[in-house]
Amino acid sequence: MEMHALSTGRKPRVVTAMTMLKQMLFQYQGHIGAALVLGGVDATGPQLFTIHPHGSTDKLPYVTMGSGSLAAMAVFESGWQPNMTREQALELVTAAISAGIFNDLGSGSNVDACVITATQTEMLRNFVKPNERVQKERSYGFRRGTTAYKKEEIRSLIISEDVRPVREGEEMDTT
Amino acid sequence: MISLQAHTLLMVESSRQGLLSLEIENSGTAIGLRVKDGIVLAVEKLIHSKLLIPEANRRIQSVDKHIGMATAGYQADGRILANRARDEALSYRSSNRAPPPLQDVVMRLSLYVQAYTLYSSVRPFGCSTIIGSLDSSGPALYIVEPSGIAYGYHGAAVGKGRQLAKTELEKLKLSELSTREAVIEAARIIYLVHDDNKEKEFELEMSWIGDETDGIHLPVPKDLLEEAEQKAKDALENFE
Amino acid sequence: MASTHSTNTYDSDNTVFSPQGRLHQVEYALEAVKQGSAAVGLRSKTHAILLALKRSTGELASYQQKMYRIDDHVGIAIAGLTSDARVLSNFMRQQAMSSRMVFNRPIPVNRLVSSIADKAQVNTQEYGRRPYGVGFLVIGQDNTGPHLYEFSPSGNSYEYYAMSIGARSQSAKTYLEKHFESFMDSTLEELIQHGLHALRETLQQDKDLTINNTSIGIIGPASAHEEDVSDGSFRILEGEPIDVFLKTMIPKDAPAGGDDDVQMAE
Amino acid sequence: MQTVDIQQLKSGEVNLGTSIMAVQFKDGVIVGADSRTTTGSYIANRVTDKLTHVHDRIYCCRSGSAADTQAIADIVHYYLQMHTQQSGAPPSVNFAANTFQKLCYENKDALSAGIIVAGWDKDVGPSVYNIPLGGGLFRQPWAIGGSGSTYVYGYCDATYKDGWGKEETIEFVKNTLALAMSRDGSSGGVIRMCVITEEGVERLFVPGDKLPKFWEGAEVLGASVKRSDSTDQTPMAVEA
Amino acid sequence: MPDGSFAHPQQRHFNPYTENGGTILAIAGADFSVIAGDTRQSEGYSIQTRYAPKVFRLTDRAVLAVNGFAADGNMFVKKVKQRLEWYRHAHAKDMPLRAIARLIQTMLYAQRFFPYYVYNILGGIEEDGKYHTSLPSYSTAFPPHPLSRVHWIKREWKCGPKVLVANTFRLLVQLGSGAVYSFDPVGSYEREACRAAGAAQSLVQPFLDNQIYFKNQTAPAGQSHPTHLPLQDVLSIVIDSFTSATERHIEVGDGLEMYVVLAKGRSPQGLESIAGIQEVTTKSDSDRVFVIRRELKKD
Amino acid sequence: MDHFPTSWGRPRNEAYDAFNTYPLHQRPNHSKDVFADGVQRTQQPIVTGTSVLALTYKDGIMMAADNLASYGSLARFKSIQRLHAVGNSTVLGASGDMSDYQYIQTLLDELVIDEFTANDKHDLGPAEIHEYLSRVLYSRRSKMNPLWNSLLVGGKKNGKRFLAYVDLLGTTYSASTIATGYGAHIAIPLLRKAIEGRENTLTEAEARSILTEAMRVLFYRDARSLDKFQIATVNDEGVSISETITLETAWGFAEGIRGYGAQTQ
Repeated sequence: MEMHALSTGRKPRVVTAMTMLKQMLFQYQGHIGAALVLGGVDATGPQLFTIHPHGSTDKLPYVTMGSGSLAAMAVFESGWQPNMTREQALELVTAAISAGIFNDLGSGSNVDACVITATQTEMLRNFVKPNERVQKERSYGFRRGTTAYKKEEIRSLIISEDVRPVREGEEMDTT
Repeated sequence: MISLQAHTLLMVESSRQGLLSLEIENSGTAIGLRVKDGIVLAVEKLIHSKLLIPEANRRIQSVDKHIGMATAGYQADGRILANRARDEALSYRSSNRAPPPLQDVVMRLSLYVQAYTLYSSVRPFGCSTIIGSLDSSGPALYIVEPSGIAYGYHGAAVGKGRQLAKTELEKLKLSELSTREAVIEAARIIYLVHDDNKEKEFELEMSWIGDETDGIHLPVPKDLLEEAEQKAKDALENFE
Repeated sequence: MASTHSTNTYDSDNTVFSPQGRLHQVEYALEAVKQGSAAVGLRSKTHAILLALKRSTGELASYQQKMYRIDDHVGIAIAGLTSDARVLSNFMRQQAMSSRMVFNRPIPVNRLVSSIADKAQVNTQEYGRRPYGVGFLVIGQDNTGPHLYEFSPSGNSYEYYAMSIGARSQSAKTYLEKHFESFMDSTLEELIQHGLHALRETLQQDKDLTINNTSIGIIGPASAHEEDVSDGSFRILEGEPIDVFLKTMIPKDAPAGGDDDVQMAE
Repeated sequence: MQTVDIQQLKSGEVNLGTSIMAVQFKDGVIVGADSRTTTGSYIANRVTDKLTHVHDRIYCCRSGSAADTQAIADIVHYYLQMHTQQSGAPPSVNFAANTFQKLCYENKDALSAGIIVAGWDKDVGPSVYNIPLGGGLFRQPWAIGGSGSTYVYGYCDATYKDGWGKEETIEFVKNTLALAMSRDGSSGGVIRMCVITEEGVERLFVPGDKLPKFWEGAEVLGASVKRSDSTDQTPMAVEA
Repeated sequence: MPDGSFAHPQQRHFNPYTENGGTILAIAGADFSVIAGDTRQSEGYSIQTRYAPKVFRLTDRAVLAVNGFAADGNMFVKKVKQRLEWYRHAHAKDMPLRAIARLIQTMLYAQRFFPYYVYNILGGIEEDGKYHTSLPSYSTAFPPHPLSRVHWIKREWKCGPKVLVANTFRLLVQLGSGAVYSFDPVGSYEREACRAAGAAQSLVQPFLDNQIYFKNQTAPAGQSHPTHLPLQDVLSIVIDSFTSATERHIEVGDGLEMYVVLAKGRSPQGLESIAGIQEVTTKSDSDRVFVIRRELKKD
Repeated sequence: MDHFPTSWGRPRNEAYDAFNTYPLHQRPNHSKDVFADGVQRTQQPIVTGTSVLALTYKDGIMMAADNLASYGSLARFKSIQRLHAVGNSTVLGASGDMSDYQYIQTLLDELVIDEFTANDKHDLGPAEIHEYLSRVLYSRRSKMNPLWNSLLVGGKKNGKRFLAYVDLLGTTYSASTIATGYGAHIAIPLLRKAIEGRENTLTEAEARSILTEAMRVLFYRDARSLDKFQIATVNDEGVSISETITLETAWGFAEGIRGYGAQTQ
């Protein structure tokens, strides 16, 4: 993409990325098991695509992918409206991912989100953390000497050598 | 050794006699009324001990949703016959996917009963059965005798007081009565028949199948039963 | 009763009615029940109980088993042939377990009783079989409350407020008939007391109810003297634990304290 | 017949189960399609646009593997652009169709694609080409394709008439697709249509809740709700 | 049903088994056992229910955990329970633990050629314990039953030439020992101190080997590892096993059920402070069974 | 790990269906089982019904199923009922093979008549019906001749709500909201979010609208579903099964969509 941008001298479009991806995936006939959601904002406005492993694409106002895609799509189908605000959209996306986290075994842990506007991209890593690890009942530190050993051999790894300055006077900086 | 024929006759005959004597001990009269739009069954249930729980030990049983039966005679035999009738009804249902017409059930049941008159290895059933139903072709009422004989009736009576009950039934215009009216008449007849014997205590047990029950065999509701009993008692006083 | 019919052609075959319409084999079976030691059953709104008199064949012999647990909600007391009782009680246990296996529900007590009654009926109708020589009192509880049934080898079964079977059971029955109207509202302790009084009626003159010869079977909530009762399931009390109940009995020679006696004194 | 056999699709591949069609009329052609894309029986996209622009007056309708048909359409789109640049004139529909056919035929083992090409050109006016699964090329006045088409051949044969105008043809396409979508589980969603004439391309849209309605089964459901056999009756009461 | 497949009706193979996820484990202590399982039931990538018990009380001294194909598991438990009921009918007492273990092996092996696809772990109290002479301190939360059978013995101390007869009496109680039996689907079984089975067996068993058997842990010079851990430690290890398995295995989670079986006469001290603990013992004079429930993560 | 008895002694295949990005509805087929020919019969569902949804609410339980029976991908029968009242406190909902479902219906109808003729107030409630069906389905799977259904049994008896699942393998479970088939993937996330923790406060009207919303989403996303469905309710008043309801659907946003990539016209 970077190369493309440099050679055309323009900001790349989302469709361009999408086309490159689908052509590559089609070439590999599904053997690259990548299922992607691609989104971005370019000169033509906000864009959302899905790219399936065999190279087919969809252009839609709301998309889901992965093993939790059915759960997430269910949330979209009952909650999506046209022209949502940033807050509404973020809330809906969080709800959709959460549906996958709690109902699909292939999904879990935290919600990452990414908000892309014409001017900036905001990565919201661990945006929601509904599954914090609990405190363990015991601590499992081991006493020194727990691991058995057959023989003990201590070697010095410090190699000492004599360094003789070539020139007199100035000391070599060895720090 | 008696001949087969003689033996069979003997057994059916003895069964009848058995019936008579057992009735004296155990069970009272049972009647059935086939009227315009339904069936009413009524039983004079003699109470052989006051420790018995009222209404618990029933003599009227359901064979299918729309079929009911009452027996007079040996209680245990009556239960076996009811089980057999249920099996027959259910087998008809599973092969025809439709509620069984009474005639079919009665035919199969009477063959079963008759088979018990054929062999020296078994004894005949010690009970007579009144069986009634209501379906799309209208009401039907039969008596199945221990001999295996089964006839259809408009009014049926078995048991100890059957002669008097029959006389009373014949006085009614059964085909013009509604099921509700028939309940009143049935109660009156049972009270009358019992009064004639005046021995043990008895309990009136009644069931009906009609439009009011949606074609399903159900016990006569408590309020109607009480009304019928009251009217029966009143009628008895006037009669005397 | 057997003596009135002595030996005749209708005796040995249960497939033939006598000219009087009787089945002599069945009546002899009923006689076998009457030979067994007595059992009494009573029922209130909350409880159903059984009491039975255990016999011992001698000093060195243990007392016979008179009661069997069928399931958590059903128990029986027997009078008659113990071996027949074992066959029938095992059949009942099978029925009860199959109900739990197929429907995960305790078998309705009336259906359980009907199932053995139907089994018994077959033995009264077919050649080559003999009727069972045992009678049961069955107590149980289900979603229609506590119940008491009598099962007899004739294939009959009835539900009662109170009933007795076995030797000299008529005396117990007389007691029960006199008092049964008060049973429905009795406490468990009162019910047991009535049961013991009734059972006592079946004893020979010189005998008494003891912790050794008496079994009590209970269904319903625990009394103050019981432990380890969950959901009022069936339990059999024998030995030491029944002492407390035996002590509640009113001595026979003393006035029984009933209203009837007071009225009779007038 | 071009039923798509999913057996030939790779595991997890996205499939255009599809009902597609194209009909030529006096002034142009109308292409139409449903909007359902499935993986197994999951609808991966319910508002797909299966009408793919390959040139100003030439569209194709795609059925089969989404990936394969998209790749083919993209290639043909590229060829036609190149062709226009090189020859300075828009390509004929025949040329476009032949390009499609070549790709489909020469890669038939690797592809599962059933494509209808339709458009308008200066030389022949409106024309419709059908390229079913093996990669043959057939010119037809009307063509249907995709899994849904099998249900509507009879309807098309019985209904289509030569010489229709635009409005009649639109109704025909709309009705045919609605019928196919109502019977084929792999088709559904909305109807998209393009009217391609010399003047230009007009997009038409029928939302999923405004599809033409046909017979949809009895409003009163099966025999299982018959009153006379209802079970909602309380059984006989036992007052213990 | 794939599209168009009716042209060549394809024969679909019926697989009578599935796997419903989850994990179970049991650990035996000196005079107690802990038997635990999570409560998630899943199929493929779906959670069918967040609460389906996998651990069942059989008697007042035996608890069975089953894991694998849920339908087989439930059926198997039901059948074991019915066999135990027959035993009760015949013998008027509960079946001993070792007999239940043998019963389970027989029942499993009977299905050798169409196995119950379940891994069983049986935990409880074995009737082989030592007599214990210290006075157990009963807590007020779980007082001993007044009828519980205790033996009063007169103790004598030899003290030089004199024999002192103590005028104090001490409680003598036979303590059962904690036991765990593990089974494979066709009935191979053995008695162990601890065992994990199910989806996260490969995660939990090495942990138990390390923490219970002290595998790969060298004891400090001159010391040895304890043969049995105290109940509190065992409960902690069980909880940590499940919270960890929940984090690293997708089929484990939602809820945790831990059954604790205490030998008759062993003090339940320490248990009463556990939140939500529930006693499920049916008789007084017997070993005692408790259930502790905990939430696990639900993702 | 693969503990399947039919896989014992065979190489393990960790990477089954490695590229499938959608939930797997089936466990791997061990079609190379050496016993396959001798031991196992094969079968497949022919005329099928899709998901059934159910939930518990304040006064009882509610169940929904659409009116479609499919023949492969053909929408073959569009006005069949997949909800069935059993006695007066239980409702049965079926997905999977419709002929097996009809067989189950006749089994249950016979059972209900048996119970009726017993006349003793011991009629079967939802828990008993479910237990019975579990036995039937499990024993049929054990004979390698399954009844190819996923069934939901719900009801209310003696003030107690009941809702449980049983399928062709005899697998059972119970939860406050359950769905079969695609519903388990698509509807369950919505239902759990709406129901869990609110089982005792949810009103009938709320329950109805939750189910309707879930049915709508299913119609959007399940290629074997129909926009016509029924709702069964079991509460203290007994069982009632609604008339057919037709879903309202939204498609407006689709009008502006062009192509699948760069296309704009």
